[in-house]
Amino acid sequence: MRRLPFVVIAFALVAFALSPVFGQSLTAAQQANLKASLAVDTSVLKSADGQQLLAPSKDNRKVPARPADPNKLAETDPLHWYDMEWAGWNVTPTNTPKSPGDGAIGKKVIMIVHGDHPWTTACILGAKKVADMYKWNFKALSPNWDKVVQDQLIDQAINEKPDMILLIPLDAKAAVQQARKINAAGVPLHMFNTLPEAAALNYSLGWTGPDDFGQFRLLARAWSDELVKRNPGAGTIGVAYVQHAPGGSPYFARSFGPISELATYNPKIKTLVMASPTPATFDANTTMQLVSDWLTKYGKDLKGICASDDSAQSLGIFQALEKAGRTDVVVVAAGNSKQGMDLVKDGKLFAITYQTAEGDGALAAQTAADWFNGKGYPIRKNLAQHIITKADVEKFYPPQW
Amino acid sequence: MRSRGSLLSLGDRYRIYVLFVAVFAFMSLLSPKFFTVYNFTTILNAITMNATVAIGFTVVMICGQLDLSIGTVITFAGVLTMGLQPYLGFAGSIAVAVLGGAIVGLVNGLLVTKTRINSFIVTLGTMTILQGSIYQFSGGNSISVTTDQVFAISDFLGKNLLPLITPRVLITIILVVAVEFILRRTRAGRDFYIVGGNRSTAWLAGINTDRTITAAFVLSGVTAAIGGVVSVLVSTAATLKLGENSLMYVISATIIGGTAMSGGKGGVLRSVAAIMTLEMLYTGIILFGLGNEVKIFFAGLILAYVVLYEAYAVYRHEKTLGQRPWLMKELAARQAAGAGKKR
Amino acid sequence: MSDTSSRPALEMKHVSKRFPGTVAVDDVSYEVMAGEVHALVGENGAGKSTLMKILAGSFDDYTGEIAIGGRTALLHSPTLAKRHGVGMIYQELSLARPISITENLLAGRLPRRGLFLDKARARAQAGELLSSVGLDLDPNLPIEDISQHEAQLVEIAKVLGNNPSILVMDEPTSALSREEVERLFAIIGDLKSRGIAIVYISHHLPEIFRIADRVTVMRDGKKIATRLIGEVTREEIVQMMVGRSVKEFYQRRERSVGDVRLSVRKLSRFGFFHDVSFDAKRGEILGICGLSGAGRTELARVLTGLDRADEGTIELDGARVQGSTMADFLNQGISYLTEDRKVEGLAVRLAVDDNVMSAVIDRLSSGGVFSKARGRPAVERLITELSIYPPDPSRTVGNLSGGNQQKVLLAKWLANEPRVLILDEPTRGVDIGAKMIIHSSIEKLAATGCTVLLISSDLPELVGLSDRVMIMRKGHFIREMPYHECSEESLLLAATGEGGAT
Amino acid sequence: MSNTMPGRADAPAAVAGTSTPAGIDTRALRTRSFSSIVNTAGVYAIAVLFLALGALLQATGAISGFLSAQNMLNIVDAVALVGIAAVGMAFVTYSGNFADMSIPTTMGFTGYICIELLRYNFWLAIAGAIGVGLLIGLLNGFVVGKFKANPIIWTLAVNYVTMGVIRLVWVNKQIYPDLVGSPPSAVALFDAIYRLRFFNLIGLPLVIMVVLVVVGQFVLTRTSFGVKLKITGSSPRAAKASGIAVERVVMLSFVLVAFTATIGGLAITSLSRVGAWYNGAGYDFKAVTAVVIGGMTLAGGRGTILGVLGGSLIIGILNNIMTLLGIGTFSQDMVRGAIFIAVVGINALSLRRLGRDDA
Repeated sequence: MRRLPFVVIAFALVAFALSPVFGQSLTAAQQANLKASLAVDTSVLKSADGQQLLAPSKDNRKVPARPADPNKLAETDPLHWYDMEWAGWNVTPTNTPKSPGDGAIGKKVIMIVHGDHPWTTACILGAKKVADMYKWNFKALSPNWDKVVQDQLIDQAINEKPDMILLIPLDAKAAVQQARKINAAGVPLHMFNTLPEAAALNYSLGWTGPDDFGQFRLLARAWSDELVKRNPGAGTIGVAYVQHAPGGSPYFARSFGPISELATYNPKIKTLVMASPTPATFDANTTMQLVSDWLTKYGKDLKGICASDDSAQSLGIFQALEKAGRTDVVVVAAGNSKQGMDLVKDGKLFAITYQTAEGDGALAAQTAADWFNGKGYPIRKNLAQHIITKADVEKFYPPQW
Repeated sequence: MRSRGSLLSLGDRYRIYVLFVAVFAFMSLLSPKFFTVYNFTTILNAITMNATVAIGFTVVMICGQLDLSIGTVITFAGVLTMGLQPYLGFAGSIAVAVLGGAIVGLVNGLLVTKTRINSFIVTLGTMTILQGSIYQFSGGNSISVTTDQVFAISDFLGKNLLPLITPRVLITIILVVAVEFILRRTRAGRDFYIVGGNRSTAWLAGINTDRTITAAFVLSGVTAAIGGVVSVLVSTAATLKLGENSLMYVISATIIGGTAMSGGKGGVLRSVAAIMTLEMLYTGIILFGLGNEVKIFFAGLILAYVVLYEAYAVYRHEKTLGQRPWLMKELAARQAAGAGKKR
Repeated sequence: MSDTSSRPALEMKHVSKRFPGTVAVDDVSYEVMAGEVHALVGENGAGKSTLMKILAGSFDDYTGEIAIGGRTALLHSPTLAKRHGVGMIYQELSLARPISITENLLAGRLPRRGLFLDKARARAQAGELLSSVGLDLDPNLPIEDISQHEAQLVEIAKVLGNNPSILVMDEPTSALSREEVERLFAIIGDLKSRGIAIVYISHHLPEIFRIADRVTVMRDGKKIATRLIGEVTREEIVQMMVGRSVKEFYQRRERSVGDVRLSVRKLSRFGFFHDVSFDAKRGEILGICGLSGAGRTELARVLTGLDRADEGTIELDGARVQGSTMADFLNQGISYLTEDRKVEGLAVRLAVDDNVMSAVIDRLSSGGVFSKARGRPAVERLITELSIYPPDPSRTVGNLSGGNQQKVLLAKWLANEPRVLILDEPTRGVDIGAKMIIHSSIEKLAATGCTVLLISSDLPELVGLSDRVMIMRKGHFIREMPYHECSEESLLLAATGEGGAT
Repeated sequence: MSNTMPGRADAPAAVAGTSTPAGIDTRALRTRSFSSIVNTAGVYAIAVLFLALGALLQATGAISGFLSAQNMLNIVDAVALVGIAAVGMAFVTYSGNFADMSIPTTMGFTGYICIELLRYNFWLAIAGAIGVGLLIGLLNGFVVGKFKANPIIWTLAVNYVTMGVIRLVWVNKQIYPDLVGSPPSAVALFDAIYRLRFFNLIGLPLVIMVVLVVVGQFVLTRTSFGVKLKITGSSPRAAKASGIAVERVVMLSFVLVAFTATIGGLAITSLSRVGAWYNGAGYDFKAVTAVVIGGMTLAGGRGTILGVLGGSLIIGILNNIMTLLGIGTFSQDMVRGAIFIAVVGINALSLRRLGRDDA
């Protein structure tokens, strides 16, 4: 029995020598960190509008199979927009970095947004709330809507060797190469808010953000129901779309989303016209001019308007409607700015989508944290879809930005 | 023999380079992350587009003209490159894109020289037309090509041949050096200055002023196009706002570089030095963790300072223009005497 | 007549040039010998300048034949003209200010080695040219860094650089000081001896008698006559130019000089002129004589508030002039006719009446509201008084002839009903007809008791008009001369500092 | 080349008072008044041309409702904001200083100021905003007027700086009139700046524009300032040597543009119910376009405010027709640009034919 200690020591030595062979093993410190990290409860966080900050989508729609060539299909066919709407659900990540699984606390995370805007300020704030819970070394960079600068910021971020880059790609297609670059540099990447091309998600851990198409399909249904209610027995119901600035997925999601939805949901609704106000897309005066001209052209046939922005655009729309003395037109828009919610409250805007800016940033940060904590990684997670109407608009005050 | 050459006037003539060194030194001292090969590779890569665009734009300004269409030409060329690639292959689509830039320049040049409408107005018009064409052509969505070939090209353009030098940087350097050389060392090059300095002098000297100005606009179109082409090849996608910020940026840089809007003065190298200076400043600001508002603010201040400085120099010059040296001596003597008389 | 071979270097046969509604040059034929200085005279609008522009290749649609060195030449572009050895020195400077002297001198023909410029050679060539006109400047200086007189000489050097066989000079002395004129004449003499044919356009008859061999007179686009200079008098030339005889040019009026109106004491603008003191009386025409650079114009600019004085006082009718801006001086009745008509004198893109009223806008306004009607009578009166042609107040000044532009400029200052009128080169580059009118109206004005300060480098003009002449040299007042002592010679001596007190 | 034709026609008449000599430069026969009439009338001729086009299209059934009173009202309503900014811009162009590129941030900045001050008192807020706007104008006017700095570049720089200031001061936030603790009455008034409509028909911005145009036209043509501005614009040095305080005149023109920009800024801020730094973006070029189409030449000293109004109307009518035709927004840009160049070209040519080549 005197040999026993030696045997024990020998076993211990062997075990220690072999330990690397069995999976990853964490130092005590890392263990502790992981424990502490898992203990962090971010569900208590609220955004400025009093909503639960972290509100991932509950919806579990089945992801349809990708048609051979979506572009061959008609624009009114939902599947025509497959690569924009369902991007990322069925990609096979390549060369994905493995999660350290040593806990999210104290990580270094760099967030690169698309540009300066009050929305962005709020979005960064949301991410910051989560980052602070995990005591991250966190900083946000903004290229001020300039793609060339965004590339430069990405280079600089890579150079700082962070544990994760959170990126809002300025452009869905340019995102592919940006993702490749970050991935090649071996830096974990998570993209959010703007849905990139499917290919980009090959090089990203995943994507979180608003389900623009989904939201507008919901909005479309609510809108359609209201239109039918207000125009009983009408043969066709003419509607118009004020589009987003060209060159981004919202430009399509917020017009063709509803169009392709209504094509099946309520074929009676007929698209009269769609246009993006030029030269200034989000100038109320320009929008007013556009809509005034539409009212001249289509008169009473124009029953509904769907706007891609619930502030300047919507205000312009209602200015035009008031001048024409039209109160029968059902207007819906993408939200949720203060002006938009005010319009809903005044019973002018019928409905807007709930687009939490803080939640957007926060969900991205939280997803990253989960990955640090070694949890499984969802390729894609949407923000909760919700349509705000007069019924519940009060709940969303004060606005986030 | 009377000649210029006081240290001060020299410092004034090469102001931009002085500024360049100053900013460089300042940033290097204050931010450790700044003075690194990696950081400068990043900066160089970042400025290639605007630097390339600035080449032609500067020549136009040397001719005393203005080209507001460059921003849209960048995007236009980019969209053509990616949009036509499936049909023409890159060789073809790039050729078309650059040619497109040249044609826009040609149209600008002809309108300016033949109808004698101020170039500010002409190019404002072509700018609007191009903006529409871009959206029309692209259907409102950015265009990308996602073949392995394009990724290969992109990676190559971004790969370091030497420290600091990537192919895309090299392209810009070659263009800058070539044009700067033409401007300084060839008759055609000097003609731009003479035309910009005084159109009728040039005309009387038998220089074809209209052709010279048109050539400048064509060059501007071409370099803007090249800038756009390279940029989209690097990012493998042609975005519709690519050139949006370039116009004001390049104008400011060119002025800060010391190219006079009145024409006859300046150089490509100066403009690029100015871009480099601004970019170093911007990077520094970001490294300090400050936002774009600070960038914009300082860009404005520098521009304002330069414009005011130039204007004030002329103002002073005119005030003392034609003073008689002997009288100034006499005055000094008298005042000395006056001082002596004081009791 | 020069002694070099007398083969014609230039022959013009039945040359005509028409503008819409105009025959500017009407069937003109004449020839210029090699080594000859051939003067071309005629009033503004007589067609001289057009004729010369044809020679310089400014038009591709003239009719008739031009032979150079015996061979017919088509001069349809400046390049062609230059290739045929025609050199043109323009009245207005044609230099590019921001670029270097070298490049101005060698514009369009900068020396090359292979494809590229040969800077060393360019610099050397430029240096030679500069010294050929007696300038000692760094050829790399930009034009904007040298004086206007230097620029004028650079202009000449530039043309000589093309070593022309025919040299055209259009009022080359108008912007030159006397010493520079002398230098120019020396150069001309040298060119003669090198067998270059020189066409010399000038209103300044004395110059012509000094250097020309022959003179051709033009009127209304037609050639009147060509004479040997030895066989013609000033009066004859003037007669041919205006188409009728002129008698004694300046006849002495009887003067009624009142008491002091303008009194200047120890006036200085540092670096421009120092310690200037003088009195000018009502109804007096006080001539101010000096070489260019003597500070005459600078003095005038201070006397009218355009520039500030550093020291000294200006009194008008015994009271200090109130205020410091030119507007203040204007309102107290001080008018200043600037020497530079096109740049500082008139807004050439505007109409006659706009220009005439431009100095009295405030007076024609009440409560900030401007009334054109109130100014119109004065404008029409002045148009008739100065017989401005065409007598149309709404005519764009830029489309008037030089003579009439100058009259409009005078009208502008008369409109101010000045107590003191300061004239700076009132008849520079103006034809004799206009000159006479301007002179007579100056005298009329003086007769009404207005004080006139007359700055002029046209000595006969000074001698002819002034009651007294103040002589300035190097920024100081040297002395004054009563008119009976004044002669072109005496003034010149005093001004150049030979003879006379200091 | 500046090929000045030989003035023909003076000496003989001058000397002997004889009859008209051989030939006269025909260009000189056209009188100024005629030209400026052609110039301004030309603008309206084009405007009428477009109206006729619209009418024609309606007749052929290609578009409907073009000639309705409502539609005409829509057109003028739509150009009201640009028109307001353009009136001020016109003075700068007229003064020979091309354009004021600091209009956008002037509009944005004054919007912020107004909202910030709203909590004290509506009228104070308006006054404050205008005050700040005028300060920007004074700065621009001083630098450009006294030191003759290149106006485009200088105002561009000021535009940057102001943008920086706005975003630094309000830390990249936009502010809402009713969230700065201002009394509802003030908010209501502020809301009404753009929305107030007389007889429920004519909007306040439209009224403001018309007033500004009328006053502007009067100032430009009938006041001593206007006349001085004209001379300054066509020849600054001659103006100076005529005792005109050029610096002050130029400065005033920049103050005027700042003033109208402020008015425009308040209107647009009221319309979009938010103080944001991007309010007013693009109004620099919009205004220039209106001014230039309105027949003002960048050479200065030529054109009228009425012309500028015409320019704004042309733009409005054009947009209206294109939308009624259902032309896509993308093609609209192309047409707009082409028409712009064409109109300016025609204007330039007509001026040239009248012997007023300012090229």
